[in-house]
Amino acid sequence: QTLKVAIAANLQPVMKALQSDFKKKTGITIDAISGSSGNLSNQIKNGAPYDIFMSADAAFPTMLYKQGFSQHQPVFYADGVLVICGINKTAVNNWPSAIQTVAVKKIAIGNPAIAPYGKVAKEALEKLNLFIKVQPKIVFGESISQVNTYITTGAVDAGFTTLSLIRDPSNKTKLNWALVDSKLYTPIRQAMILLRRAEGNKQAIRFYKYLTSSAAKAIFKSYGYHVN
Amino acid sequence: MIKADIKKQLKDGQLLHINKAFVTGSITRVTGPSGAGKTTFLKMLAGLIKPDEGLISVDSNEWFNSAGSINLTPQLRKAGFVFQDYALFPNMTVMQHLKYACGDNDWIDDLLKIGGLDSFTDKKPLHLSGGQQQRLAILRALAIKPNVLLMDEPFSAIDVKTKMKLLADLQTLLRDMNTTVIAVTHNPQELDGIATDELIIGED
Amino acid sequence: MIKADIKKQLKDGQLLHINKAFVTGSITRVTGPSGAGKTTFLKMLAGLIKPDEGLISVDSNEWFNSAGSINLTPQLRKAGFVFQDYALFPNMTVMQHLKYACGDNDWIDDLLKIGGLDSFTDKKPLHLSGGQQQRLAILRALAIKPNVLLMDEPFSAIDVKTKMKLLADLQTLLRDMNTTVIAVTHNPQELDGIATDELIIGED
Amino acid sequence: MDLLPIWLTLKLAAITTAILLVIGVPLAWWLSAKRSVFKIIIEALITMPLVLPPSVLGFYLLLAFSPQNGLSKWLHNTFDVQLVFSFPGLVLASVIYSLPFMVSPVKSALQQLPVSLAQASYTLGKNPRETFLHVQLPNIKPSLLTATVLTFAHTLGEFGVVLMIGGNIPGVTRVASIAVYDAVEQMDYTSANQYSLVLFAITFIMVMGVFIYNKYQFKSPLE
Amino acid sequence: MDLLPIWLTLKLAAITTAILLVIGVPLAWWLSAKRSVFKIIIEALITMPLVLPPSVLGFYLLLAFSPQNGLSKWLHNTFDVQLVFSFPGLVLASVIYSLPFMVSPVKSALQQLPVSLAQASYTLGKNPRETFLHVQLPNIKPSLLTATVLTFAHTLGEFGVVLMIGGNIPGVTRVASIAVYDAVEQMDYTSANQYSLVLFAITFIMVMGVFIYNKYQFKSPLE
Ligand SMILES: Nc1ncnc2c1ncn2[C@@H]1O[C@H](COP(=O)(O)OP(=O)(O)OP(=O)(O)O)[C@@H](O)[C@H]1O
Ligand SMILES: Nc1ncnc2c1ncn2[C@@H]1O[C@H](COP(=O)(O)OP(=O)(O)OP(=O)(O)O)[C@@H](O)[C@H]1O
Ligand code: MOO
Ligand SMILES: [Mg+2]
Ligand SMILES: [Mg+2]
Repeated sequence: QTLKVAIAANLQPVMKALQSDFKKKTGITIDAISGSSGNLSNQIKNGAPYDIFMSADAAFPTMLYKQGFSQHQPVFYADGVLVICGINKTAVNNWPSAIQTVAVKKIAIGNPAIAPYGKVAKEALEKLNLFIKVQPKIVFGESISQVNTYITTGAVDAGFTTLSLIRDPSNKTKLNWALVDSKLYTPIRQAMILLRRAEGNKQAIRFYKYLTSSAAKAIFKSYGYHVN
Repeated sequence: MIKADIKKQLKDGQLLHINKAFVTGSITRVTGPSGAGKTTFLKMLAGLIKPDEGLISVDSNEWFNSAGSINLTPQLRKAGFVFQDYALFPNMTVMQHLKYACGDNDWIDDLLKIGGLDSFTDKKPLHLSGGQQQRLAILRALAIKPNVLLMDEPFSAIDVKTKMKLLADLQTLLRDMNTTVIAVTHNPQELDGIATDELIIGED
Repeated sequence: MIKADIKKQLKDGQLLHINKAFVTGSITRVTGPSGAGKTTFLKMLAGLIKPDEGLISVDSNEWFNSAGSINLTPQLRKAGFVFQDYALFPNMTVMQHLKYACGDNDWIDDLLKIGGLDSFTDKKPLHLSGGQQQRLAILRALAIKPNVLLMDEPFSAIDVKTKMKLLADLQTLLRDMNTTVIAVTHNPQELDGIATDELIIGED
Repeated sequence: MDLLPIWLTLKLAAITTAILLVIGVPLAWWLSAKRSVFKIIIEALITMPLVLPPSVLGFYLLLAFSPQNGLSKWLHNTFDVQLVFSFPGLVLASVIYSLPFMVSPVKSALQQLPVSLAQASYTLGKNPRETFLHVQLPNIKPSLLTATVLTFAHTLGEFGVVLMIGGNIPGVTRVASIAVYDAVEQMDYTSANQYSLVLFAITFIMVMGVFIYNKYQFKSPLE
Repeated sequence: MDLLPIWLTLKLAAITTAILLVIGVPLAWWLSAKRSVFKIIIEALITMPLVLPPSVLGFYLLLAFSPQNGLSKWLHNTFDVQLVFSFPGLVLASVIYSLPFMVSPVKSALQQLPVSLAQASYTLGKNPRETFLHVQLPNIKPSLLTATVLTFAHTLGEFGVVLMIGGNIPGVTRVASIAVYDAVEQMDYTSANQYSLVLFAITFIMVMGVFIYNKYQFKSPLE
């Protein structure tokens, strides 16, 4: 039986690289199940058979740990970076003023309640006192993946997403993007837990350990994440 | 004078060929075994089924001519038609049936009296007996004062006493209107003494 | 001897009350206007419609008794029934109809000859003419060799010539089996000289 | 419980049903008449939303509605109508999605009317339109009611397509089915349960109502 | 394109259809006979999945299937069967979800058979079971075929419920409709398009097939 790793949607690009690197090193195949961190937590609560949960924050894994879904404290594996991104330049160059213009009709952010990247996007907008102003333009993605879909299909003019989307070599859509000033949002400290059912599963533990190895760190870094 | 010389390939494989002239004002009884094509013949006259080839003419008007590609719609032929299954409109009362067909209220009153339906004007078909339904079907066909009246088993559900009275009244009416009648019946004695002509379909 | 004294409130409001005895081996003609309750009466005899109250007995057996709460199922009564709409099984050939009803192949062959259907054994109802369908309905009812044969307008679709031949054959057969026959008909002349008794329903 | 999604859903269902009555009933009439291979293809296409995954429909609608798309761009520039993430977009999607619920029952009811009914009307000199309005339509009322109620209820239940093209905007595209999903994802089972009960109650009462009405109504001999 | 989701979907649809033939047809028969208020309630409940949002159904199934739940816990401990995020769970959900597609058409077809057919069989001494098997069932074959094909196709298209109780596990619960959604979310529009086309082709061919068959078949006089 293959390992099942539940990954926060922002990890989708980097996970492909992690999977193949791990496979090369150990021969172990991993199935990645992606969703918003909240959605995956809900699934785990209701019995989803996942071995490891890689969240986009620390809150969801901590909640699961407290509820007894893991015997180990959550572990940080990377810090995420928030970007604003769109197909056209107009929306991202000097984005705080650009998104207030009529040229920008729709802005996508992740659903703040379940997608940590959405939560920080909202925070950044609020810090700039922009959230109320642009609220009529905001559409909510179910996860950061859906935000990415909305961006790359051009359904929205701009969206707040992860830097790893930009660094994803398999993404062929030409995107314009800008970093969101890290002072505008609480650091995205991404944590993971080894779930109860993987207790004693050597392969799972191996991957769990691998994720904090220097090899994995290098990969995370190349996708724009901060690691220490 | 109605002239029909038409051919139709029936679905069961038989070829129906009818060649007959009907004198204006005559009453023709059509008989023949079940499935011979009696209903099909009436419907071809009314324009509801298209013959494969041939000619139908009424006085000097051509209703159908396969050679000249003439095929009048049923709306233009306006033949009175009494359907074998009555084809009453379930949503309409007796009165609404007749008003749908014609706007002449005096004529409607006359018809209701002849059919003995004057006390049932606000009843829908579901609440009429089989015989009353059949009489309504006849009245509706007459409401448009047709030159040609095609009737498919028009008296099958009417008991003998009622039938005799109805036939007597109808006969006067049809004579006054000089209507040409073609009536299908299973019962060979029916219309004895009333029919002036006979057509037998499919008897071997 | 079949005795029936039953009451039924019809859906149209009339009360149907029938009190009549049928001698074993007799042939009773049932007539009456459309909607009077002829079909309902036959179905009550067969156990397909439950009377509101009364008694039905066949010789010394009670089929229905509202006082004693007796109501035999149609399966137990096994009355031969010829339905007004034939009620043939569209999925079965002529032969399959008869085999479904009985296992006696010789009897089936006899029936097929009497009904003139011996060359149609592998045809389904859709490919039979109206008259052939009606004959099949009669044969199917006879296949179970019923003591009581209930027929609802059994000859309406059969042309006169065929009917005469069929009737003659049936008469001998029914006499041999000593079957009690109750037959509904619209045509008051039908069964003249064959019926030995008469029941009129709902004539005012 | 926030009632906005419920209202929005009812509004969406009402508008969709109204539109489908206007376009679906004539379409059903057209389909009920003499059949051709072309009509069968059209009919199969109309049936597709009944069986096609909403994610497939949602995917294609997302592509079609995106302002990058030529037609959508033109709509946007000319009429200032945006389809993606908008209520009009949901209406259009719902019309496509619920089309078979209106067309199929009405079509089969029309086909089950004895042909002699229309023929009788023709011999009285009435054209097909008069015949449809005065004879055919009044005699399929129960089917029309069933189709209307099921269309409404089915639109209430629309989920997958809205999930893909709606964007979960409160008051605009956040319909009740999405609100349930959203609440479940947030592990807010109390709200999920409340929304679910409301939706269940509305749809159950409607379905029961139609069934009971169809049972006790004045039964036309045609059904 | 990964073909696993397609196979999984076909397997799910086949198993669901088989189960529904076994339980849906007798259920339809029971419902087609003399109606009572109790039967109308059952019938309305069976119809609910047709109109209820998949998210509502998914939510309740999630609660029912969750290992926290007593029955599920017992099932899990006794038979080692887990329903949530598992293939058996999807089968159960699909059976509920597609039930009306099997039951409704079969039920109405049975009700449209003239009562005299069954009555004729009874007077020949045959009991209701024999009558059902030899007389009623063979005469509703086209409706049975339509119901079977639509049930199969509708199960192929199941999305919302699977999204909530399936969890997108490759080879287990990642059916084609989910694969499309997933591919779209991963911005892998080529795969999304391929899956969509395959699903569209399969369902369209099936629906067309039934329609054409029903048009050209030997027409029973009963329909
Ligand atoms: N539009 C049509 N085109 C070709 N054949 C048809 C058409 N309509 C009916 N038929 C076929 O014509 C044959 C004769 O049917 P028709 O109803 O005319 O018989 P009928 O003489 O009226 O019988 P009955 O006495 O039972 O009413 C049947 O086999 C029928 O299937
Ligand atoms: N199960 C039933 N219970 C009560 N009334 C019934 C039942 N079945 C039919 N009826 C009603 O009984 C009345 C008589 O119908 P029936 O079919 O017995 O008439 P009929 O004499 O056979 O007429 P026809 O000559 O037209 O065949 C009708 O009004 C019908 O609605
Ligand atoms: O990666 Mo997230 O959990 O969709 O913000
Ligand atoms: Mg005829
Ligand atoms: Mg009768």
